[in-house]
Amino acid sequence: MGLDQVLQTILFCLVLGSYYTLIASGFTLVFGISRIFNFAHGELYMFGGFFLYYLIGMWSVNYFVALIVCGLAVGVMGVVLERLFYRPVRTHINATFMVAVGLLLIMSNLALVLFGPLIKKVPSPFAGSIRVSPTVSLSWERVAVIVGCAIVMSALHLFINHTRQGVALRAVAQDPDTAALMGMSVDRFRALAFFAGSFLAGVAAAIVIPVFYVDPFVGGNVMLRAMVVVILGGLGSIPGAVAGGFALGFIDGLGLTFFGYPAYTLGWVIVIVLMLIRPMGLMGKELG
Amino acid sequence: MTPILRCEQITKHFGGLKVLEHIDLDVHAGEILALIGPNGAGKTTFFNVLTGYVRPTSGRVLFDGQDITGAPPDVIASLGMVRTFQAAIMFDKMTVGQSMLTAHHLGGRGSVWSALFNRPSYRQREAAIERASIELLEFMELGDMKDELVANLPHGRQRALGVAMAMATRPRLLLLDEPVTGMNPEELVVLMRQIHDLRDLKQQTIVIIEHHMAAVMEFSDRITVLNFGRKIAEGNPAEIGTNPDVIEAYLGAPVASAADDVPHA
Amino acid sequence: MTPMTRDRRARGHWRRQLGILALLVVLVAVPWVITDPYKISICTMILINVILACTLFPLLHAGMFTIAHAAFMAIGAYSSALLTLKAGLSFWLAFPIAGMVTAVVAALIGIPTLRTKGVFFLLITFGLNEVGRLVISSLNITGGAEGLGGIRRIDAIPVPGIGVIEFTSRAANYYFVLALAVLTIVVLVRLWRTAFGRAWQAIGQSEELAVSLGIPLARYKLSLFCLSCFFAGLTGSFFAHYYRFLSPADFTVWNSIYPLVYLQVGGLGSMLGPILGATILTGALEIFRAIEEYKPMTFGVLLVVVMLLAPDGLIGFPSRARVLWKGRRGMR
Amino acid sequence: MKGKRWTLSLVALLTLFLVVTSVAYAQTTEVLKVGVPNGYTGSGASSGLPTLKAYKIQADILKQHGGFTVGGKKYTLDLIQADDGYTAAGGRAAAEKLIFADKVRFFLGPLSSAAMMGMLPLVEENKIITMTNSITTEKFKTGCRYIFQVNPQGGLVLASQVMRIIQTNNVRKVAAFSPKDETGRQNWEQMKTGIKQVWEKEGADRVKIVHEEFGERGQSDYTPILAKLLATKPDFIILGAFAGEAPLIVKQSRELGYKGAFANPMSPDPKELAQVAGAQNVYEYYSWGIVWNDLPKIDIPAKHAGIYRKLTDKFGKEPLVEFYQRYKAAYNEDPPGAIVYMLDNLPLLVLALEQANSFDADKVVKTMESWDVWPSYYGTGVWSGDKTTYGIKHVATKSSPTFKQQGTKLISTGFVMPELVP
Repeated sequence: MGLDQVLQTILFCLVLGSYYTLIASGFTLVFGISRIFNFAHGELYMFGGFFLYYLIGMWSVNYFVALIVCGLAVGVMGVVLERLFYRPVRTHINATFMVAVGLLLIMSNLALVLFGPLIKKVPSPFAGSIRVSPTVSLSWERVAVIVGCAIVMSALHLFINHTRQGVALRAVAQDPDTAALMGMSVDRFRALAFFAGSFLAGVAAAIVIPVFYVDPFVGGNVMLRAMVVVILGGLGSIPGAVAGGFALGFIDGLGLTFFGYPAYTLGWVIVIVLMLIRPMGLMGKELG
Repeated sequence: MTPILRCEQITKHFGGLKVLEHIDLDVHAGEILALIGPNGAGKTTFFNVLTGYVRPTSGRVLFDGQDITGAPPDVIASLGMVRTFQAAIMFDKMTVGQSMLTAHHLGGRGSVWSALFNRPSYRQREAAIERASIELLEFMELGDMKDELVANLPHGRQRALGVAMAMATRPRLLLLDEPVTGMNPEELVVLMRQIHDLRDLKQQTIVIIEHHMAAVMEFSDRITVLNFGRKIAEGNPAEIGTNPDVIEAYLGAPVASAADDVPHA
Repeated sequence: MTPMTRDRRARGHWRRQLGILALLVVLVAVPWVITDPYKISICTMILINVILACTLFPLLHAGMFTIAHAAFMAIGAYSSALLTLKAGLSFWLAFPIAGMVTAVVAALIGIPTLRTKGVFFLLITFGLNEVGRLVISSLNITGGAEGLGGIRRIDAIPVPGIGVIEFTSRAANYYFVLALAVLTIVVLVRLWRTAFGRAWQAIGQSEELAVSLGIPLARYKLSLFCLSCFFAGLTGSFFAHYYRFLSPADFTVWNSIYPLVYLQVGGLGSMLGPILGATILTGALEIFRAIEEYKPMTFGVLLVVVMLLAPDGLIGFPSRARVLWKGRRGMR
Repeated sequence: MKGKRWTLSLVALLTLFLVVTSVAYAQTTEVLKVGVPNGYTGSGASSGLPTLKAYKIQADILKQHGGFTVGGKKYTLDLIQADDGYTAAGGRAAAEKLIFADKVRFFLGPLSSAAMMGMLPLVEENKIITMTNSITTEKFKTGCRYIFQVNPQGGLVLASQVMRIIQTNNVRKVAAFSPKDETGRQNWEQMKTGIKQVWEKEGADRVKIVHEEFGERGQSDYTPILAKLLATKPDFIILGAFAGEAPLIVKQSRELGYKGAFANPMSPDPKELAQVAGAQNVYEYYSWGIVWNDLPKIDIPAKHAGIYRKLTDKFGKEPLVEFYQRYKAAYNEDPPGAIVYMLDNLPLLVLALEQANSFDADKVVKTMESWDVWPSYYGTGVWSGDKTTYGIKHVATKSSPTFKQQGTKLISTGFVMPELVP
C-alpha cells in the first residue's frame, strides 16, 4: 500500500485509539475504586448520546454547554445506579455481577422504549476536514475526537494526582481497607468514583457520537471494546486505559485494514494470551 | 539414624531481600522441634520452602533422604510432610465433620465409578475415613462439634481443627505454624498439651513455629532460633534459654517473658 | 452418604426423597397433562436451561466462574450437526462423540487457562466465548454467520420391548432432554457427595489449604471443567437436532451469562437452586414474550429485584427473610 | 433502607407489565388473528418495529373499508407480534408461541433469514401461510409449500437497476460491501447478475468487480474496511442491504475521497441518510424504495385495471397516498423508505383469503399460485422463481420504485418493471 494509505491507516488508528480510550477510562476508573464491572457503562454512554441529541438536536443548546450537561447528567445516573443497586449487594460478588447484567438489560431496553429504534444523528460543531497530504484528509470532527481525548485524559490526570479528592480516590483504589482504617468513608468514594466514571462516559459520548450516530444498541459494542481495552491496560489503571486504548486502536485499525472483519477476534486473542502470561495487563497492578 | 528431614543450605531471596541464608536443619523421627525467632526472622518462609509453596533460591530439601526441592505442595503433602497455616485458613462453608472427611483426601478415594455407584469398596473406605475422623476429633476434643459450621467455631477451636485436619493426612512430619497465637491461656495450655500427646501417643514428629516462649520451653525437645534469615542457635530448651545470642536477638529481654507478643500478619 | 454428613441432612431426608420422586412423576406426566405443543416446547427449553445451569453449579462452587459455556455448547452442537450432515453418522453415535469432542476441547483450553483465578478466569472465558462466536461465523464448514441448516431431527431408534421410538413429536424430544437432565443432575449430585465432590468444594473454599492436604489442584479443576463441558456439549447436540438450524447468534456471551443468571437467581445453596432459577426465569421470559418490547427489561427487573432481596438466590431467601425480619440488615 | 423501597416500586412496575399483558390478550369477535414474528428487541427492532407500525396502519385502513369476507362473514385483522430476536431459536420460539398459544394460522414476516430458517419446519408441518420478507433462496431450495417471499427484489429488479446505473454512469470498476449474513450475500449475488447482464451485452471487460467485502452490521467505524476497498479505486460501490450503517458508510467513504455512486437495496430513511452522512456527501446514491413526498402516479395498464381494483377497494383509492397520510398522522413521522417493501404482504394475504373463501391453507396457497398477475401497492406483480432458481414459484417479482438521493432531495428514477428485465 502507498505512503498516503499508510498515513491514512495511522490516522484512523489514532482516532480509534482515542475513541477506545475515552470509553474505557470511565469503566476502568469505576472498577479501580469499587471492584465492580459496571456492564451498564456502555448504556450510560448510549444515554449520554441521546441526551446530547435532545440538547442539541431539539433545544439547540451550545455544543460545549451540552457536553458538560451530558457529563453531569450521566454522572448523576451513575451515582443513582451505585446507590440504589450496587451498594446493597456490595458484599456479594456474584450478586453484584448479576445486578450489573440486569441493569444493562433494563437500560438498553428502556432506551429502545423511550427513544425508539431508529438511529439519531447529532450534528457536529466541527464541519469540514483538513488535508494532511494531497490525497489524505481527516475530518475536523475526528480531529476533535483525538484532541478531546487528550484534553479529557490530561484533566483526569490532574484530578487524580493534584486534587485532594483525586488523591484520596487513588488511595482508596490502592487499598480500601487501609483507607477505611484511616477514617475515609469508602462508600463516599465509591459514589464519587461512579460519578466520575459515568461523567467520563457522558463526555465520551458527547465527543464521539457526533462522528457516528446513536441508537439504543450502541452500548453493546462499546462495552465489548472497553473490556478488551481495560484488560489490555490492566484492570483499574487509568494510564493502562490510555495505553490499552491506543494499543487496541492500532490492533483493530491495522487488523481490519489487512484481514477485514475476522480481525475483531484479534483483540480478544491477544488479551487472552496476555492474561495467561501477564494477568496484571500492560500497566496494571495485581489485584489485592 | 538418618533424619526424617534434612535441609541443606536453604537460601531464599525476594529480590534484594535476603529472607533465608544458608539454613541447615535436621529433624529426627519422634521429636518436637521448635522454630523460634523474632518477627521477620523468616520462619514462615522456611515452612513455605519446605512444603513447596515457595521455591528456594538455593539449597536442597531432603525428606527421607529423597530430594523434594521445588516439588509441588500436594506432592510433598502426599509424601508425608504436612503443614498448618498461621492465619486461620479454613473451609468456612463446611462443617467440622466435612472438613475432616475432606482432610482425609490422601486416605484414598478409589475409582470415580466406585464412588459414583457407591460400591461396597467405596462405602467401606468412607466408613473407615469417618471412623478415623471421629477418633481424631475426639482426640482434639472436638468430637461434640462435628456438625458445627467451621465459620461458627471459636478461634481456638479452629486452630485445633487445623491440627486435626493436618493429622488426618497421616503425616510423617507435621509442621505447625504458630498454632496457639491469639489463644487465651487455658486454650493455649490445652492445645500444647494435645500437640505433646500427638508425639507421645502417636509418635508424631513435629516442627512447630511458636512465639510463646513458656510453651516452647515446656513442650519442645529441641529449639532452633532464626534471626534475620540466619540460624543463630540450636539446642535443648535449657541451652537456648541461656544462649546470649538468643537473648540478644530478643532485645535482651529475659527469654521466658517474651511471650504472647502479637502474631505478625 | 456417610452418617457424618447424613446427620445434617437427616431432618426431612425422607421428605426430600419423596419430593424428588413426586417431581419426577410430574415431569414424566407433563406431555399427557399439557397437550399444547407450545407449552411442551417451553418445558423443553426450560429443561435445556436447567441442564446448563446445573452444569455450572459445581464449577462455581469450585471457584471457576466461566462465561464460555455457550461456546462449549456450540462445540457440541456444531460437531454433532456436522457429524450427521457431512459424515452421515447416526445421531446416536454423534451425540456421545459431540460430548467427548467438547470435553477434549475443554481440556485443551482448560490446561492453560485454569491456572488463572477469579476475575481473570472470568474475563478469559468471556473472551474465549467471543472468539468462539467470531470463529464460527467466519468459518465455511459451520455455514458462517448465515448459519447451518438442514440438520436431521434425532434419528428413530428401536428399543427392545417398546419398539421403534420416533423423535418427530415434541413429547419424544421432551422425554429425551428430560432423560438427559436427570442423567446430568444425578451424576453431578452423586459425585458432589463423594470424596471427589469434597475435594472440589475444598478447592473452591481455599486452594491453599486444599493443596496442603494433598489435593492436586490442577487435575481436579481440569477434570471438573471437562465434566461440566461434556454435559454442555451433549446439551448442544440435542439443541442442534431439536432446532435443526444453528447460527452463531445462538451462542453469544449472553447465552453464556443467562445460565449463570438462572443459577444465581435460584441460589447456590443446593442443586435445587439452578433448577428453580432456570424454571422460573425461562418460564417468565416466555410469559413476558407477550409484551415483546419490554421482555429484556422485565427479565432485568426480575433479576435485579431478586438480587436485592435475596443476594444468595431464591432458595436462600426464607432464611434471609428471617434475618431481615429480625431487623438485622443482612444487605449491609 | 432506600434500596428496599426502590425494589418495591420495581415490583409495582412488574405488576403493571402483567396488566399490560392481559390487556394485550384481550380479543374481540370476528377477527382473524395474524402473527407478526419479527425482531422487536435488540438491533432487529430497528426494522421490526416500523414494519409492525406499517401493518397496523394497513389493518386499520382495511377495517375502515369494511374488512374482508370469508364464508359470508366479515373479518378484520388482529395483529399479534412475537419477538424472534433475529435468531433461529428465537424464530422457532416465536412461531411456536403464535401457532400453539395464540392459535395463529397466518404469518406476516419475518425479516430475518435466521428466524425464517428456525421456524421453517414448524411453518411447513402446521401449514402456516407465511408472507415473508427475508431474502433467502435456501429455504426455497427445500421447496416450501406455504411460504411466499413478497420482497420486490426477486433478484431481477435489483439486477436491472444495477445494470442501468452501470450503463448511464459509464461505470468501469465495481466494488461490493455487504453484511456478512445471508441477506447481505443474497443481495450482492442478485445485483451481481445485473453486472453479468452487462457483460453479456457489452463484453466481459466493459466493467470489472475490483473488490468484494463482507462486514459486521452495527459497527460504528467502517473507515478501515473502506480505505482498503477504495484503494482499488472503484467508481461504483454496491452495498448489500446495509440499513442503519449505510449513512455512516457513505459519510466515511466520502471523507476518504470517494466520488462515485452507491447502490443500496435496503435504504434508510432519506432524512436520516442526509443527516448522518451530511447532505453534501449524498449524491449519486441509488436505492429501491418510494419517494414519500413525491409519490408516483400509478398508471395501471387497462388489462390489469380489474386486478388493481381488488386492492383499491380495500386499501384506498390511492393506496400509497392513503397509507402515507395515515402513517404520518398516526406516528407524525415519515415511514422509513424501506417500509414500502412490506406493504404487499398483508393485502395479498387478505385478497387470497377472500378469493379462496376459506381459511384452509392449501386452498389459499392454490389461490395465490393461480394468480398470473396480482396487484401491488405500486402496480402489479407476478410470482417468479422456478425449479432451477428457487424450486418453487413463490417469489415475488413486481414493479419496484427506484430513486436517487441528492442531498436531502429524492429524485424518483421511475419504476423497474419485471417486463424490463431480460
